[in-house]
Amino acid sequence: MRRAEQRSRSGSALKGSIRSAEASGGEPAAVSANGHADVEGSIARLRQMMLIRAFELEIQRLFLRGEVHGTTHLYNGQEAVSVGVCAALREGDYVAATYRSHGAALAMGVPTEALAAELMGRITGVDGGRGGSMNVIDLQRGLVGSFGIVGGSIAAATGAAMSAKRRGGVAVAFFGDGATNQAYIHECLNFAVVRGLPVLFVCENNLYGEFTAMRRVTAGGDIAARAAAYGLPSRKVDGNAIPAVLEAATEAVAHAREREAPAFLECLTYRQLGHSKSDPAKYRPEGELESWLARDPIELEKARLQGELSVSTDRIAELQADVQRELEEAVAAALAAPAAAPDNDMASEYAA
Amino acid sequence: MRRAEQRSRSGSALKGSIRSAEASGGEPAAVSANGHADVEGSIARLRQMMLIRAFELEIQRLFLRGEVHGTTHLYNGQEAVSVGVCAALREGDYVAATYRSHGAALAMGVPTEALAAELMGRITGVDGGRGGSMNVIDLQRGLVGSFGIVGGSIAAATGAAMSAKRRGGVAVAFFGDGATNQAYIHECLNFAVVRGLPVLFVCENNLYGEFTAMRRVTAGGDIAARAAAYGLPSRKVDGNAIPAVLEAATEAVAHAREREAPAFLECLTYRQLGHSKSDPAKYRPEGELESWLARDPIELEKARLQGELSVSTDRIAELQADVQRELEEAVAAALAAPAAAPDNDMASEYAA
Amino acid sequence: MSDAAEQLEYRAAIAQALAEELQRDERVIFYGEDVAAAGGVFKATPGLQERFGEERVFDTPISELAMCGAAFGAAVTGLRPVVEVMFGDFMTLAMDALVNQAAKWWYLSNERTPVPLVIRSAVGAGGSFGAIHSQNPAPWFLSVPGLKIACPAFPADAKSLLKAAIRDENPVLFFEHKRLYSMKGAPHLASSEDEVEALGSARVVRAGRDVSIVAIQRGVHDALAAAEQLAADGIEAEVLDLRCLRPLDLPCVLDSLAKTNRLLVVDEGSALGGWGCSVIGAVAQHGLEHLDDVWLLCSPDSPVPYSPQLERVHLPGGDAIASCVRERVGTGVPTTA
Amino acid sequence: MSDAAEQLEYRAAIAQALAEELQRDERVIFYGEDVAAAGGVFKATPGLQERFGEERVFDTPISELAMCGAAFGAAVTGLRPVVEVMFGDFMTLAMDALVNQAAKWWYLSNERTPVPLVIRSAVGAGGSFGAIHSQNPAPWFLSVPGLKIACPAFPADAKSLLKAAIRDENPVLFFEHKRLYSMKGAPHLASSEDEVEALGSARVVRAGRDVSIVAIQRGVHDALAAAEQLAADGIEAEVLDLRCLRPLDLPCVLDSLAKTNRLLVVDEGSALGGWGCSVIGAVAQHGLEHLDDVWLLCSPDSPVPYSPQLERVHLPGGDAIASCVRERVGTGVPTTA
Ligand SMILES: Cc1ncc(C[n+]2csc(CCOP(=O)(O)OP(=O)(O)O)c2C)c(N)n1
Ligand SMILES: Cc1ncc(C[n+]2csc(CCOP(=O)(O)OP(=O)(O)O)c2C)c(N)n1
Ligand SMILES: [Mg+2]
Ligand SMILES: [Mg+2]
Repeated sequence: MRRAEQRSRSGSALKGSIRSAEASGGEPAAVSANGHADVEGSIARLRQMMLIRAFELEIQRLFLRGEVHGTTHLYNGQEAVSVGVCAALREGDYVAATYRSHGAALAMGVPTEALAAELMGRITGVDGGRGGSMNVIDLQRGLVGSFGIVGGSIAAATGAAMSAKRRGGVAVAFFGDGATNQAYIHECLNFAVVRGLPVLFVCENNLYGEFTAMRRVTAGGDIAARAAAYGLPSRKVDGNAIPAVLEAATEAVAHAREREAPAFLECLTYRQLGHSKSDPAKYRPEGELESWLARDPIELEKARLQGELSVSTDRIAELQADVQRELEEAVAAALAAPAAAPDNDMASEYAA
Repeated sequence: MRRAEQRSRSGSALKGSIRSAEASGGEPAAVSANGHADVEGSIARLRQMMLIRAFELEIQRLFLRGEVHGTTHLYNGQEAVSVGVCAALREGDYVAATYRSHGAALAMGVPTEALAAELMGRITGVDGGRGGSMNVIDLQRGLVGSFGIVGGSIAAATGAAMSAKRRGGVAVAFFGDGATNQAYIHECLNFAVVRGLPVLFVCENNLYGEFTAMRRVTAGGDIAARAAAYGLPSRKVDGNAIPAVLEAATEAVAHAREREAPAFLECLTYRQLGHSKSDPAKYRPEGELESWLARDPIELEKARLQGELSVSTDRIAELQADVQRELEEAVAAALAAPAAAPDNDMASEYAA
Repeated sequence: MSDAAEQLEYRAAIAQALAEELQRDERVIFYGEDVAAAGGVFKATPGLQERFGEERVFDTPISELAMCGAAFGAAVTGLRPVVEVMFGDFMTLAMDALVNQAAKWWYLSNERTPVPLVIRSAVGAGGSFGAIHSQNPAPWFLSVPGLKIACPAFPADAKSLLKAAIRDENPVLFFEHKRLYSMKGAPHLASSEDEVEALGSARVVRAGRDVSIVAIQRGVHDALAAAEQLAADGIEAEVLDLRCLRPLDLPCVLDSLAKTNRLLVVDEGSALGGWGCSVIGAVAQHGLEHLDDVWLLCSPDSPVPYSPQLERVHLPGGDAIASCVRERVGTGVPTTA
Repeated sequence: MSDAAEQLEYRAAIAQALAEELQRDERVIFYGEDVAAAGGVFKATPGLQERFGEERVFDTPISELAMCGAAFGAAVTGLRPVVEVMFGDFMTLAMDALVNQAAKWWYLSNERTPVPLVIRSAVGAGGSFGAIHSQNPAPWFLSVPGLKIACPAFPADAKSLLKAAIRDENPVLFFEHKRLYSMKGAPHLASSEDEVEALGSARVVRAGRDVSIVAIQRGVHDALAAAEQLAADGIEAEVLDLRCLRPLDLPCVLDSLAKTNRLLVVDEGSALGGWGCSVIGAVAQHGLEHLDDVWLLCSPDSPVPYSPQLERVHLPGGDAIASCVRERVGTGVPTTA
């Protein structure tokens, strides 16, 4: 059978989707109902960020070993955005992501093994090896897809919001700063406002579109302000601080869900690596990378947990080890799986 | 030969393009250099508006008589916009218009006869009868074209501005309120700002896109404000008051020409007839049409000339008679011309 | 054929199909520019908003890309959107959502995620609408795996194929020819009122032995008119209405050819790269042994002219069909099988 | 062929053609996403901005529609824009400007206004780039009168055809196959260094008498490899490189067929509606008498898969060409003329 085996979603309480309805069974919140800091939630989100980071580093190695093909667009440095936003979602909500989507996919609960296997072209890949890094799709987990076309995620989420609206759900579009100069964002912002659609537009402003600095190609220079002109709530947040992202996303998602109306979030962040696997990113001004590494979202959150929330160093080390174990098992399983093969790929052109 | 005969641009000083470099040989201005009101210029512009109005009414009749085919989108009520804007242009500047373009075509100097003949499918049509009402093209007179695709005029003018920039020229895009929700406007506003292109974006906000009220489909509701978010000068003017349009356009054109940068103008106006020849426009709220007819741009300008500028009633009546004569001659000549015929239409697919 | 009282107008067939499917399935929604309050510029969709409410039937901004992209997003998440793109020429603006998303998701999701959406659009020339309101967009999409393309010629087919398209689990482009909206015909061709034609089957609309004329949309009626003329000359033309271009019912064409050995394809568009050229290419690959003669009647290599005189000559019509058949087949000469 | 030192790399051919035309004609400008400062994601355009300045060679926002629409506006007003659309798959977003404007203006202006623009784009599969970065957009545009489509297979043609495209007065889509950028070959095929090939002429790249293999881009090299294999079996294949799809050099194909009577078309895309299917359709119309056998080797009806294993089987390659020819022609059997 060519269909990817349906994977169990059980296992470690911390594994899988970061959505709060699953992680804690309750409402999404940076601060729990009784006003106390949500320590376990924060730890789950930190773990998720650590997993994404470890995953990306592993994919880089696997690419060099010839196990991952074509190209990849890694997410290092932006983890707080998808983890923070997805943590504000519930079961039944949707996410549409870009080609830089491993973070969003993992945050939505795509199993690590199934994602790794997809990138390695294995039959156990979440899409049977047909999609690859730029085309990860998993509707069962609310991932409408990863979109190879800049801006494609935006319309997909807008449409998913038409469905979600009937069930009290919301849809999130992730996209980059570069996508804000292209057709989809404009038509969809307008469409979503006019139609009253519960969609959250999340711009991950990582300062670059490929090799081009955002400020060189973005008229007006203020993405959130451009969005605000369509008459929807629009905020800019520190995309490297997961509490800030979670707070803003929670507010925006609540707005979308309750008012049946869109909201816009610009998350200021940084792409720590080159655009894709072939880009050494030499065009960055000196010191820029370093100053952003000093604000690495994972390190920031670790420090906050250890400081503000008094989480022990041991607990964090344990998390890291746990993540590493999960990843190693997942990659080993993916590597052991058979390659997607035409025998297993009796494609039928149409759905029946 | 299939090419349209090159028409003479001489004749009555008042005939042809309303561009000031031709009409008066001087700089475009509502107020002349010495600070006195530009009476003759105002009269020329009033005449141009009257000609456009008379032309549209005649086209309506010709349509009913079966001499004009397909469909037409008439300009009645919006004359002050294209006449006011084109009066701010010079020889060598460009205009790209919509399918509602008879006004812009006449204002740019397309001969009345050639335009009428085009709409009647005559061989003497400005495009030999190949284009028709929605596709009037006359680059020789700076008319990049009429665009049947909503928004198409916007990119065309943006590109024309790349050419014009080399020669100190500017390009104007005319488009409707409905076009501001579509892809072209967004990408081109951004592109023009980023590239420093001398293009003037003129939105003719006539309150409707086809049968749909602008406010029902325009998020935020404020077109000029949406444009301003791209960081370019953006103004709203009374599109039925030609002095206001001319003043704003003159300022915007000067900005575009001197700073090599775009500007945006939203002209508030009203489409006095239905969207196209088949639309009785029953969807308009009661009294709306009447209130706008009371602010008819031609009547307003007549009143101003007769009042403020002390132009005599006789002079105005003369103008009207002159316009009528020009139109009748043009239509008679067009009617007398042979229909475009395949014998004369040995189309070659490619330019050599 | 039934009498005039029972005749169904093409535009009414569209409205009925939409109404019945909206009624039948809550998941169906319908939107487009001026389709709801005004009932469509071709008056094919009046009354639907009143009946089904403005959450399910609504007017949109002029945003073809968002409309079709959102339809994709809605389709993969459980709705069954039907979108009107007013003129087929405007499909250029929505192409990305249809080609790079809608057509791809079934395969890329490893056949887990169907994409049940329909894009309706008015296509074709003949009304002096000029070059940018007269094209048939089918060739732009014909090569795209995962899409279906329907192009009904008769009111009954317009209804049953639109119903089938809405029930289909795949993205369907549904092209309505402008010169057919006012045409009337029998309300059903299928055996029972309720029947919905499967997408992808052609139909022999006139039997004949001397030449097979393959057409779609308005061309079918032109071919039928020509066949009448030709019959008077003793030439019996078989007329095939493809009804769908993708999937293409090649067996139906080959069956006819096995009998006639001569193929004329009538395509309103131009020669190279058109659907007609492709049908001939498919026939040559799979039925070369049946082919004694094959030709294409189509438009010259130019955009569609505005002037009615030019447009009339530009388009292939019934007379042109009849005369080229006479020329190629000869008058009243029996076929050599 | 010249020795390695004189070999021209395909991507260098692109850069040279652009540099020479930018140098030759002030009206030529070149822009796209990351083409200027970075020299292009396929490294085909390095150094041009330094040499010609940022008014003539520049990076743009990610705005394919504005880029191509503005190219149209610039072309009709005196410039000669060359635009890079990074991947052919993204042409969907720019289609309106190209089909509804650029392709129409020459005709609509009554043949007064030429539209000299070039859209360069990297196309084709074979690098595990997945379904949305591997398509060949030619079929989407093939039916559009007024457009030209070039698709060079060799470095020398890449250079001379790009120069020709830039000098052409019409909108030209110039498709560069991703698997050719690193290919090296003779620096010119034309008779003099300065010569610029006219768009629309095919070339026989290998003479043979038993079967004509028609291909473009990467497929030409696969066909040549297959022809070597076949020669060992006593089958002499003639290999034709179309070089342009529109205008199509049908006479060249028919000449070859008059000799071989057998036609194989190799098309990386899928069957129905592809350029290969259209070429066969054109041949059937105009050269049926030459056709003893005709078939198409192409991809299955699905998007391009990501997995290298799946993609390898998906695409027609040299071995598949050789084996289908052996099967259809027989081994070492002399042709029946
Ligand atoms: C329509 C389209 N144009 C161009 C590309 C090529 N491309 C891929 S990613 C990219 C940059 C996108 O930048 P941004 O939106 O900021 O996202 P980021 O990569 O920074 O996450 C470009 C130009 C594409 N995939 N789609
Ligand atoms: C891309 C596109 N979509 C739809 C249409 C059909 N259409 C023609 S005019 C029009 C309304 C345009 O409204 P607006 O921009 O306000 O201009 P107005 O007609 O009021 O001058 C529409 C929807 C079109 N021509 N092009
Ligand atoms: Mg970015
Ligand atoms: Mg309007």
